[in-house]
Amino acid sequence: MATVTPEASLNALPRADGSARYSYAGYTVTASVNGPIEAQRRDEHAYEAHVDVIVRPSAGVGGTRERHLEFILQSSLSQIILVKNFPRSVIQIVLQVESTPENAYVNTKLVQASLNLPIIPALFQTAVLALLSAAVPMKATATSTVVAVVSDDGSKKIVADPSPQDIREATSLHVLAFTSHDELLLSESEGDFTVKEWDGVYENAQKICCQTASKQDGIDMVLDDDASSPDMRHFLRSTLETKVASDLHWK
Amino acid sequence: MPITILPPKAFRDQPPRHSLNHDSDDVMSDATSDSEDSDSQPGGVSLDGGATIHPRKRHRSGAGAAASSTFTKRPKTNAAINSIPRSAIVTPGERITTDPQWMRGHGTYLSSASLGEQAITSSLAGIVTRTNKLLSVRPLRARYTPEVGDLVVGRIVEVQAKRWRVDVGSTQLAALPLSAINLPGGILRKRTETDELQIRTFFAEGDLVVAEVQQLFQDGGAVLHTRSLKYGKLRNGVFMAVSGTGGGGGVVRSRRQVWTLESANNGGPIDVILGVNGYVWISKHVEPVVPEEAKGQTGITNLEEVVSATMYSSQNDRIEPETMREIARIRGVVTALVENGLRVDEDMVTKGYNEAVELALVSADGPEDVYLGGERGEQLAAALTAV
Amino acid sequence: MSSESPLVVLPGETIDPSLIPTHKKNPLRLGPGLRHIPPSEIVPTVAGQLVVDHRKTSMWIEYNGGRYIPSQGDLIIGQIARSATDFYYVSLSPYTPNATLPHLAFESATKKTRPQLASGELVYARVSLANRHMDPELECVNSSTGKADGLGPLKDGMVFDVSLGFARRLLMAKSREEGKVEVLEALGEEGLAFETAVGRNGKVWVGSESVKTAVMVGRALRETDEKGLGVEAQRKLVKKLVREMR
Amino acid sequence: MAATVPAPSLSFSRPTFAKLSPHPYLLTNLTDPENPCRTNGRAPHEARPVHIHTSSLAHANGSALVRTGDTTVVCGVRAEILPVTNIPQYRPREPSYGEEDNDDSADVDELKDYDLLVPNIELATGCAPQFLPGVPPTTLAQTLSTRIYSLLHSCKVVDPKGLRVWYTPPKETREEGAMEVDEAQEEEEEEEERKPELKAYWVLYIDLLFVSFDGNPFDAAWTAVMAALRDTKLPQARWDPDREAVVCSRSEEAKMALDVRGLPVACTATVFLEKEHGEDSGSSAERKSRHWILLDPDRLEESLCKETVTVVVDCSGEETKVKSIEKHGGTVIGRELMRGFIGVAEGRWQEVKEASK
Amino acid sequence: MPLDTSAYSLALLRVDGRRWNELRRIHAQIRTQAAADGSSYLEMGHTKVMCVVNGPSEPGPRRGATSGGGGGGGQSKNAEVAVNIVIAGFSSVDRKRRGRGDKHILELQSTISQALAASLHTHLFPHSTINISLHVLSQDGSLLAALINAATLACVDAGIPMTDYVAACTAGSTSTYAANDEGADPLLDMNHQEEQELPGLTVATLGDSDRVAVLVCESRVQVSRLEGMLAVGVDGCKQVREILDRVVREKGIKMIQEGTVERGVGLNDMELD
Amino acid sequence: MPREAEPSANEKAFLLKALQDEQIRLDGREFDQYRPLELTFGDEYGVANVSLGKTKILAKASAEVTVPFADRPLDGIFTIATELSPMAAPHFEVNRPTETEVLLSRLLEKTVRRSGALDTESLCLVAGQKCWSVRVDVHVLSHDGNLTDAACFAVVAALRHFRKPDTSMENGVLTVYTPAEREPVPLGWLHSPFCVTWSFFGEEGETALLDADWMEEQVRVASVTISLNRHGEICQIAKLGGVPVEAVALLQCTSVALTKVKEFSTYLDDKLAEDAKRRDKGGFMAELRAENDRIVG
Repeated sequence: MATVTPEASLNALPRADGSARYSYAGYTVTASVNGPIEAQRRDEHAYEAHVDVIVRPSAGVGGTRERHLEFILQSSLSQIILVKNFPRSVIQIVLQVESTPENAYVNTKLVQASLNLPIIPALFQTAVLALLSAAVPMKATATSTVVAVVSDDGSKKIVADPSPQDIREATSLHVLAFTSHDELLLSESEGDFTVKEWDGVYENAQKICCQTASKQDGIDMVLDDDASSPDMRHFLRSTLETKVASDLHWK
Repeated sequence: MPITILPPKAFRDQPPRHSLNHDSDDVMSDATSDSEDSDSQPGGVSLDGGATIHPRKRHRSGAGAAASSTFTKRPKTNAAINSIPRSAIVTPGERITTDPQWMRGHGTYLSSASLGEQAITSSLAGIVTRTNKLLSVRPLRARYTPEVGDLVVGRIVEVQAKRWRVDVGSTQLAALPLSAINLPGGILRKRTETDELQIRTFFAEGDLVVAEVQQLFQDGGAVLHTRSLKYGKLRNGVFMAVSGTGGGGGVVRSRRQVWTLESANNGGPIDVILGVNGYVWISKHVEPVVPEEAKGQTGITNLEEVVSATMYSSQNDRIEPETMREIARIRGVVTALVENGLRVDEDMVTKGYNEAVELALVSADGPEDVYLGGERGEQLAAALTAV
Repeated sequence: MSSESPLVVLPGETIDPSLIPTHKKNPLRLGPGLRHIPPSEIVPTVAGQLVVDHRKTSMWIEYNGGRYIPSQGDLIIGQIARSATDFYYVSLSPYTPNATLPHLAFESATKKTRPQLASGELVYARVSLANRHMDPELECVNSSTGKADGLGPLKDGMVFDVSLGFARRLLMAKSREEGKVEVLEALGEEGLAFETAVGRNGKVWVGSESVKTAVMVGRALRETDEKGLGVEAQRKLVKKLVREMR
Repeated sequence: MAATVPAPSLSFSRPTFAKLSPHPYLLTNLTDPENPCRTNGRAPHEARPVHIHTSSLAHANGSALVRTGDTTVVCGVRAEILPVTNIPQYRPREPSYGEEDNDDSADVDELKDYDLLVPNIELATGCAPQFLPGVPPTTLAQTLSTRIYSLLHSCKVVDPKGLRVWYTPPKETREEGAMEVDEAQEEEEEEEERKPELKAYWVLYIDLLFVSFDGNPFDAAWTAVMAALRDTKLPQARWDPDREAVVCSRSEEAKMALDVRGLPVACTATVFLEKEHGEDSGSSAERKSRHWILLDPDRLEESLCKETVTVVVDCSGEETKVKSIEKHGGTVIGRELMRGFIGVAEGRWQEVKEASK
Repeated sequence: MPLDTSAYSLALLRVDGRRWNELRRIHAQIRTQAAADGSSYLEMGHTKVMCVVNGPSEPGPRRGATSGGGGGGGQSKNAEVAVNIVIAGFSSVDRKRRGRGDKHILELQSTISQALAASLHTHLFPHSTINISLHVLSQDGSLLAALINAATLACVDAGIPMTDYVAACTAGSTSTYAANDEGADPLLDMNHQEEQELPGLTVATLGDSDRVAVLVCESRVQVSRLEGMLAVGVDGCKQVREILDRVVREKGIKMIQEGTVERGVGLNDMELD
Repeated sequence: MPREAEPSANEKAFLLKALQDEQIRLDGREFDQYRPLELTFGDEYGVANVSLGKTKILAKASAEVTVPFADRPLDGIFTIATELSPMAAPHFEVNRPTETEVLLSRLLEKTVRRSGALDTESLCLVAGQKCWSVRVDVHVLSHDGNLTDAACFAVVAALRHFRKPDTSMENGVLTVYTPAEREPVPLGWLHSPFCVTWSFFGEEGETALLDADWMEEQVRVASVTISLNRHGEICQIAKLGGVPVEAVALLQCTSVALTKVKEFSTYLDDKLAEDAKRRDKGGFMAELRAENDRIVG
């Protein structure tokens, strides 16, 4: 029962500095953010904060693929966090996967070694939300999405937020993330595709991640025509607006 | 599979030693013991509370004369052996008294007895001692607890900015401040920044020192000083640890903790340092080298001037094999004393050493034989306690 | 929510220059949540509501949550971690580097008369120095007047954790009007005798003769904070608490 | 007392300068008016030449040694028999998976679910100071093995058919409809009633060992894997019903080469930014700041760059096929640069192709 | 399956011939290791353990850095009680290797540490550590109890002040949890076989009070039977305490005889003056 | 590692004073009162989200076919994994177990596994060759005290809610069916044990509280965890040292615990029934939605 529109709740974990629970397209992830806190000597950096990302699978022990995800997220998130503001400290992000979309047609093994692109947007989005709820100073926000190129009878078509079954049949799979300045922050693709296809993918992803109504009045914004997938940036904004509103109810 | 562990050596057949002042006690204890439990016989009860607060005094009298007196009344004490009342020992949780006139001292705590009255209760297995109205329990055995004025042997374990941390076998590391040592160039010399920078040149980790306890912190930590020629870095010898004055044999506080012993088989003079904390240092005796010109005016200050040159060297002088052998022999004696639960002090060590020399003579390979373990040790101990 | 639609900003969003207050003499003052990128860019670093004060030519982001980041002049409640030769190590929030509080930074303190604080005791202090490259420094005395102005060790009492935003509201000059917090007044009106000290680091110390009172105050503060109660709700809450505690 | 250190200036000997402040050092080199180049003397888009030696290991079914600059990797492929009875989650393949379009994805499952390809990377060989021997694998090692593993699968480099060991029992009928289809693909002249059974698989253990390490491990590792796989030969294996086991023939000529699809080549670059530490610049300012894209970075360069991009391309076909893109750690490389970089990767492909002849 | 212990109901005798409320033979010594500050050796039936105590002592600089895990060491106001247990491979019938991280052993260690810390006067020894290391030579049930008793003895021997002995033993019940008969008798001090077949618990009390320091039950049993078992267990602890106390006294008296310690004031001499 | 935060001297003193002199807890609870316990099930089978006040736990059950242990060929494999991540508190490090973690996992082990709540023999597929390996992962999302009771509840809930793929054996060939082919089946469950933890305060541990929060846990002098099932069977008792407590008090604790356990038991049954109804109703709808996802994506 995958959720059709993304849902998020902030500060779900009362004892963390910041936290978020995000569920979309069958993925549910909870993230906690603590920091800036004292860094251990081994990851202490004289000029900037160390961003420590931990990804924990819902079942089974984390393996090499989790390390790889952590690596990707860490390098991307430390780009949008103002790490230089907190030398010798660490900003600790723990991402707990709660549920992943089930594929009713296969019994998959618990521990998988291959890298897991489709989960990245969920992890990434949750992390960003958690960082915002922890009020960690940031350069910019960012949004991410996953699209698949599926060939149905000859012609290729691009599917956003593909289901497990789509992914099995896709010829290529792409994860992209953009900063709120429309810069390409992260791009991971696997499969078999041409430069032209990637261009298509890029445009599609950018539409999902970047285009939004004018920032001044974020409430009433125009959703783009094909409602295949929501406008992530708008989603991010409205989520935060509700948070700020409830935080500052007294204003 | 039945496994057996040998209990520590005990002298069922050996009579206990008694010190003179015990005689007087016996009289009293007769009087008292009847009132307590009938089966109690004169067992050398020491009611002399004073004894416990002035341990040195007692040992002085004890250690010195014990030898002569001990053996005179074997028959009597033989009878007394199995008859020491259980009450001689208190154990943890045992009520000592609920009588409010007493004050609780070391090794005791207050527990609420019936209807809110407080009982002084033992927190140790040991013997009750009292000083006026102060009741305390001296443990059968414990780690060394420092007292001001104790002479201790210690090992440097940590070097800090202005002080050393020294292991003296206590529950905490002792502190030796840089300000509390003799600096090369005489006692009058002021401490300088450079001294702090080159603190390791005086004592480094692992160095052994003999020092005196100068003062105590509230939490029981000790502060040492070596501001005297007797004290300072130790060289030319061998270190050994036996249990200290915490209780249960080993080194006891006595008249002299440090003396020079003229060894047999031309081993030459040998220094013995019995740290009150149970750390022992046995080394070749080295005369302070006093150059010719100093010979004339023997002022203690400029004597120090000269000596201080070698004060912090970690170099051993040449030690002749004979001396080494005798040092080893003395070490053997001390070990034997401890293994056989005898007290370690100047008197016992000296007598023990002489015995050891005798033993060596009768043995196959003569003075070369320094082995004093097992049988030999027991022999030695026997000889010391018997005629 | 409030009548005039508040302007919510996210990190990195561009602020309409027309909003940036200008003044001939006094320069623009940037509050928390904003950073200035030369030459003339002003960018939010946190998600919150942009507040512009044209009179004071200052602007800042109003937000709640996160971990306390020391900044100069803040009043904080710290916990003595341990004592060094001439200063105390004080913890402001768990897992962060300790701040330092000189032994002599108390009212009329000398080597002899300085307060002896054991680890675990609490102090009400002001952040005298804070920058990213050094551990923060504290003082319990106004360096100019030499007076304590209420700073110093906090004896007995209880500390309650609240959100940073709530602590800020409590610390407002007119916490009642601007901050819309009335619990304390309400509790006072119920005839409860207690004193409080509020730390910017999200800690409120409540001292009172009666344990009950202190607990009540604590619960009132926490609930007001966690449930985000309005003025009326706060008064109701107080009534309720008083009823069930008596 | 320590002498006061003079402010870093070019009065230092080059190596000292490089050690003291690597970033400015590299920067001055790149901005050198007469010949801008990297500290290693290469031009920004110049990669180190590749050298490949294959079948150098006697006991491996296939092996390769790859050297690019001072980064050297040895890869050994070892094939072992895995009887299906030893696969807990083994399941006879369903008819539905016989259809052509599904077949591929089904194969992928076979390789993945039964772990028929097992890459393993050893970095702690003292090949570089940062990898201490005798400690748990570093993040880099784990990341690398994940990337190799998934690239192996996503490129469908190995054809699972080549790994199956069949057995056709003497006349007797079993209800194994599933097999008919595959069997048709396997051997042509088969009578209908003899239904082959899948008895075992070949498992390929692909071990990578870094002999020396000077940056850009992935490209080297992947090149080594491909070379080793193409070098791999599997002995003739058949199921012996009496012994209930698989037996392999020793004869050399009976060995048949593993069929490897295509030649994907990895190409990595890092982005070097003008500013090092100091204040974070705002978004706009950042876009203005200068940067260089350094192809095939060495260790020094990797330590100074955050943003990296890896593209895997295969130009065997008439049209260039991109197999994988990995880009993270920065915002410099956008759409255009990516397009351009894929072009660079095609160039790299040619070089590697030459080398692997 | 038929239980060997089921024979109990006939003769009211247990597999090893004891009655329901009988302890096995307890043999103990203290001062078994000259080198250590305190040491002990203890047998409860065929369960044999030895214990060595070192400290209280202040950890050196390097070790000081690592400690502090067990809520002690370093700068703490109380001494840390660090317990280490080694179970010999030959100690039980099936030789199973137990690794460092064996959770069961870690649990035992923490239990013993916590139990003793409650009795030992650790506040007297700021920022120091008491190291208790236990070796299991032979197992025949009541392991935890034996370990606690041995540790207590060793601490007494080391002369570490404590409120009172922490004495432990086990208690069981004569029929399995399934058989829900109320008539089940409680059993004192279970051996290995009984532990395998019958529900039981380990209990440790402080001195001869009814105050329970440790209560560990790892088998299914009707709640109604807890009271009986606990009562028997607590009573057993008091017996054990007496035995431990005797061991200490005898040792002490022996030392007086040997003259290593001189006598002090007898308790009852107190009233004299 | 970063230091664990300790409550200040004032807080400790105050908390004790409140408990002992005034018999009040800071959050106004009764001494034997739990914080509100909430259980929600996820969309998939075997996911239980439990929150006890500010303590939040996620338990996920999973199963896969594997080879049984050599020494127990007729049993399946059942493991409970409790790894505390920095999410619980920054001082917890991944794969470096703290004492808290060890004791927690031991308690769950004894309560759920050793008490035979799950019928492991029913997990055997092919004797000595193939069996189910059932695994529960306990994730502490937020640590505000009394992890044990919450975690135990979550584990039991997750396991009872879990469904493992259906299997069949025909002429020696084992087939594991996908959810699409056959509806998964529940585990062989024998009884439901729950943990109840008492915390003791004061010189002689005379004051006893149920469900202590983190602050209270840091001040307590001893604690006992009692595991029972609704049939009044003790599965485990653990008072692992700490200040000694009167034996009689422990008996009282146990009897109170039993009533609490019965409450847990009924609460869980209701929740399971509720969820079953929901699924049954949503069953068809779910299918539909799943379809949509695949088309629309």
